[in-house]
Amino acid sequence: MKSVWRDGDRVREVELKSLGAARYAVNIDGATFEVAAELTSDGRLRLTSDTGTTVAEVTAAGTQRFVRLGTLEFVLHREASGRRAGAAAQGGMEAPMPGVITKVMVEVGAEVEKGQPLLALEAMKMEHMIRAPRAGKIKRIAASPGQMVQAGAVLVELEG
Amino acid sequence: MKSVWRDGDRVREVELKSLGAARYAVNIDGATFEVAAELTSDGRLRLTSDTGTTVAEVTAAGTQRFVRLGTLEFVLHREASGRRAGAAAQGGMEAPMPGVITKVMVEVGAEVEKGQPLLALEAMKMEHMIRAPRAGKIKRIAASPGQMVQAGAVLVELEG
Amino acid sequence: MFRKVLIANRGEIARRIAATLRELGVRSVAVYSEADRGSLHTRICDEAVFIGPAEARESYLNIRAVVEAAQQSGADAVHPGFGFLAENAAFAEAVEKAGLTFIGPTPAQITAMGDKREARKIAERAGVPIVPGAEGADADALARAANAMGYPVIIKAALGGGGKGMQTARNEAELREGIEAAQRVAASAFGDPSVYIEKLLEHARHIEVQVLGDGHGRALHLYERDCTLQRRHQKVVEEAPSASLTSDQRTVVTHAAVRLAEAVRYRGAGTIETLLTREGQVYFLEMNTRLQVEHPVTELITGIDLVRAQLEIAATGKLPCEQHQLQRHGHAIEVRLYAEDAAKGFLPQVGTVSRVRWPYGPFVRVDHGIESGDSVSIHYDPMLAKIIAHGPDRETAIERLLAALDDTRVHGVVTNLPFLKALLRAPEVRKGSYDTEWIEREFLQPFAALMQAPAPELALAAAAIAEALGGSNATVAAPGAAPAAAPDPFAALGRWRQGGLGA
Amino acid sequence: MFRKVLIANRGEIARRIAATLRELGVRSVAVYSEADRGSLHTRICDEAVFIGPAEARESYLNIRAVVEAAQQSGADAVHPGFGFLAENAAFAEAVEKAGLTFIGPTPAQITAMGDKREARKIAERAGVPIVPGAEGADADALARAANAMGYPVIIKAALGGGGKGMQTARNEAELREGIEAAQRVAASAFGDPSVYIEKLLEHARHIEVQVLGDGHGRALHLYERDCTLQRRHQKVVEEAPSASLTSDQRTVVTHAAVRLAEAVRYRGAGTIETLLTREGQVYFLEMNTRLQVEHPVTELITGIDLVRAQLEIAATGKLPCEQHQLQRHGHAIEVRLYAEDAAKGFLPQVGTVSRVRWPYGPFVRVDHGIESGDSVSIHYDPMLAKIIAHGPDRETAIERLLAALDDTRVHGVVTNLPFLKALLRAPEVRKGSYDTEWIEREFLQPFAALMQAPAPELALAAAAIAEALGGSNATVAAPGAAPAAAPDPFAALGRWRQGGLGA
Repeated sequence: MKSVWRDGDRVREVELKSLGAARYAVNIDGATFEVAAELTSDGRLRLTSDTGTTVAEVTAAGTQRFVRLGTLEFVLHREASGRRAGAAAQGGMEAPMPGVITKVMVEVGAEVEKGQPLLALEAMKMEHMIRAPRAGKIKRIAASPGQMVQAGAVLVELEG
Repeated sequence: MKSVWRDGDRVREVELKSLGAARYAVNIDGATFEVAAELTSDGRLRLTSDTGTTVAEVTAAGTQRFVRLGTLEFVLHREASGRRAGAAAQGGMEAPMPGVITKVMVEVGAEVEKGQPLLALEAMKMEHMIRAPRAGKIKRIAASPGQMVQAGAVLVELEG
Repeated sequence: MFRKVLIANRGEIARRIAATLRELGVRSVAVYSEADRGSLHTRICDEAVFIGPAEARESYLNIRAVVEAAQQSGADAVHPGFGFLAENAAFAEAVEKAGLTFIGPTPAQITAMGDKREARKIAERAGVPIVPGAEGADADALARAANAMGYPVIIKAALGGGGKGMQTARNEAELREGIEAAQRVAASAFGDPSVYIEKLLEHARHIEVQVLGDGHGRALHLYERDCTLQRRHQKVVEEAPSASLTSDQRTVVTHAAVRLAEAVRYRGAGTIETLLTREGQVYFLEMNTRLQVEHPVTELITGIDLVRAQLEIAATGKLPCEQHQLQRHGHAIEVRLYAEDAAKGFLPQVGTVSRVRWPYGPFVRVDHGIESGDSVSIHYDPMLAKIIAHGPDRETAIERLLAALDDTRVHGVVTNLPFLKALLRAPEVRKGSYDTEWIEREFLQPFAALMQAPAPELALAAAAIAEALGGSNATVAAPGAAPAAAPDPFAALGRWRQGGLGA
Repeated sequence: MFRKVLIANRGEIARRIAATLRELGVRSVAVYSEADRGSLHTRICDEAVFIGPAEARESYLNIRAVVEAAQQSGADAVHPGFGFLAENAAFAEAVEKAGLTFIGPTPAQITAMGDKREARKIAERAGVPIVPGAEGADADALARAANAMGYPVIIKAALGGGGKGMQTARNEAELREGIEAAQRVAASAFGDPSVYIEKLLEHARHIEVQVLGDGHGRALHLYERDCTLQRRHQKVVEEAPSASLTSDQRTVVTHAAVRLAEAVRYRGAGTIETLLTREGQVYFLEMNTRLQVEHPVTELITGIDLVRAQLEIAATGKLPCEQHQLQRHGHAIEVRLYAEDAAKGFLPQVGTVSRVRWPYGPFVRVDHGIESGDSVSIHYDPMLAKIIAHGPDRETAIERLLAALDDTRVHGVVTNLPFLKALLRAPEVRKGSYDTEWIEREFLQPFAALMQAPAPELALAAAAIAEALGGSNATVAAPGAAPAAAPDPFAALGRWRQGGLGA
């Protein structure tokens, strides 16, 4: 079984092959290792590899997976299979969280530089500046002051 | 809807009549009062009667009902409809909890006095003495030393 | 310091010890029986090792299984907690033979103090007065001794502790019945039927002194605890300091405790239990060679982590501080929350604790061993939690503890929560005017009567309506918006809600 | 004392206040918006009143709705907590006009101190040195003033507080952009766009003094707190006492604070915030006329319940004790756990906190406002909890806090837990060698780099296997039984696990 995970800015592929008896061959980014996995009575995951045994705890929340290993916490994102890694590079043009647009600083057609402030978004009593991820020309602005936007909503499109 | 509840040594009957709009006429042991009941979004029960509003919390565990009213806690037992109140009066001849019989102090046919020790039961590292609830003659002994018994198991029967 | 410590215990005390190990960066290893698979203490330790069937004798009391678990896990030390093998010299010896450190006193010290008859002799030699008593297996001889010293007397297991098997006898018939019962419990619980008797000092208070010894002849005390509120010789409320000790008496009893600990070159944490009579005389009762259930009240008033002190003494032989550096601050009080029906002779309860809410408060500490969904089994002690409050004075600490108990919810298993609340509301407890027999003598009967009062009609209505609505599983409770100036629906329950019992 | 108090707040501080009310036997009334239906603070109060839509302006900031709720519930006093209406003089006035007691200072005191420009003048008159600064609506004039005093400067909302809207400017372009942004936030958050600028004192520490005034001209201080560890002018770690104050400096700053509080006949709890420069000079920053988020560290070292003190001053005008009766014990340190992505510019996070485990330890306090299943909404401050540890010294308190953070699990929403852990493990923090700009100047970049390291393969394997087993919902975590002498699976993560950042 293949799955694609976003780990910060990285996209990582995991291939899981059942070897029977609750053992798996795990291939991550090309390297393979074996893990024995036991689901404990209280729902934890006991993983034994050649480096020892660890009990993990995994909680799903939407596409996020909160993974606790010992006292360490990691957050991974499950990508829909086939999703291209490049999509995330647009980041910064989407609303990072739900909020209200308080200011629009550019107009369609304007040439902007990398890092230039485009929009201000207020949420949780803090102002967040949306900046251009790269130089380019504003193709579309999908937000106006006072407008409430959802997380992930595309606010500005850039061309060039 | 009629229900029978054991409240300590008492057996109490509750008759609930829906008056619509989440209002009920409640008859308890012959006296009637009205209650408006609202199930809150987090599953609590908000009860309004002519004495005010209280939010109750009810947890079922077998036939037990743990009822919290404000900071007060009550435990009621739901009786199967039709169960006779008299049955509980035998109390004391049944194992009060699971455990091991450590001593049998009487024989079948013996005349015993009220309060006389009949059996010793050990559970949770404590010894519990089973005593005669009234004077009478031992009709049957259903336990022997070393035997493991379940809660509610009849240990001794008394006649006369 | 150690690298990895196995905790040879379960429940709240295993969790308590694990918290300090985490703080010191020491890996913790839990052990668990079949009945404790997945239970809280296994979930919070770094590792967990299965040691056998549910029966304690086959698991938590199984020396071989526990020592093997320690070796298998690579632990370099073992903390026994309290109960189970904590005062078992053979266990301490087996741990040391396996090349591991036993976090506690030497096997010889455990043996000496574990035989309460021997301990009395040691105390006497150290100049600590002991209660008149007699020992031996011959019931006739004990009866003669009891007649000579005068009833009432207490029968105690020679190798016992924690009140288990203790019986009070007010006449010869009770004495003979009590000796037999105590011998049975002693044989079953401690593996030795020996008992001894002591004159029951009536109207006395239970005062105990926490000591720490370095094993080389130096010891210090961490003041006293007052555990006078007992039922059937089992402590239910513990506090520090004692409200009934004069400053001079405090000096006498703490110095005697240090003298005793130094005389035996005591190693680790221990408690010297004494009785304070109405006349102000202090008598030695016994010494417990382990951490005590009620250790949190001492921790709160001194700021000393007793588990950390135990670990440091075991690892380095060093006491946490000098006697003169120790200060105490305010007053701390603890209750033991048990799964038991207090109104029915404290009958232990088993089942699943389906819904729990532990209390919160800025000066409240909760040492618990269960969470919602955990079960209480027949196999072990039914203590669910200790709830402890700290305050500048006794009155404030009690108020805080009561507020915490009002904020506590345990549904699914009957607990002694109503008993504890009524106890802390009793005027005698507020005034501090009670003795070790007071609960049984004066409190239990009115409490039982109170518990027999019918439940308010609203409780029955709530149960019936919850059923009608298709779920008896309403969640957390909190009274809702009351109309302005509405009469308090609990006013009719005045004795319960306001002054409580005896008000 | 009051009979019933309405808590005009939500989350952990509402729960905190309710705990003290319960202790005093005072009924508590919660208020809640549409978004907070059934949330924790409504569950633990005695009553709960609905006050409006999710938007704070329509509910928690809606003076009329809150005052009506107080009247409707029959409350005789209102506690504002912090944030929302806590420093709103119009609210305090409306509460008093409704015939209820406002638990806090007088409306005039709130107004005077709420205008930070006015507060600077009061401090100056009381003989407390103030930081050089300038005020006015004219950006050009401010720019000239900034040029005169020299960059960097800070732009602050005149009626602000809690770091909201604060902007640092290192040159005129940043100043002009910052003034605009600050004015927008100020207008939105405080209803007034006025801002002022202050010279940024570099390499300074944030020291604040907790005071209590009786409203009749008497005040006492409860020592200082050190809140130097800030990011974007928002405190993340707070402790008491300050490790960087000399005894003489402590005397100077606490006496100045008392002088200021007495000069204005201050009523209730307040905090005088100051900056301590590298040269040892103390400058007044502002006075907060309310309970502070970080009040628990003061409570732990003094044993004084600050909420209780507020209630008693409001009810009786009496301070809890005399200055000479106050003692402090040990060291306390707090972290603020936020739903925010620290590695992505502290971006606030929203969602459902599906699984929470709050830490346990004998000297650990957790003030939290959520439980498993509760949600974090866009509408309010994303602080989930404060985790506080107390110990005999700073080193022990930090160790305890770190152990508590390792014992904390919040799944479902990204939190700043990794940030807090890395911060407390940084050698600079352990040594106490940092200033208010240190996090941004030296810590953030290596932290972000650390967070960009790939997750260990085992984490990916766990996620994939959990999915393959049909449930990504494994419950509480704890490492299981490791084979004896097996290599630590986390060894490869050394920087994370051991010394942490910078080790």
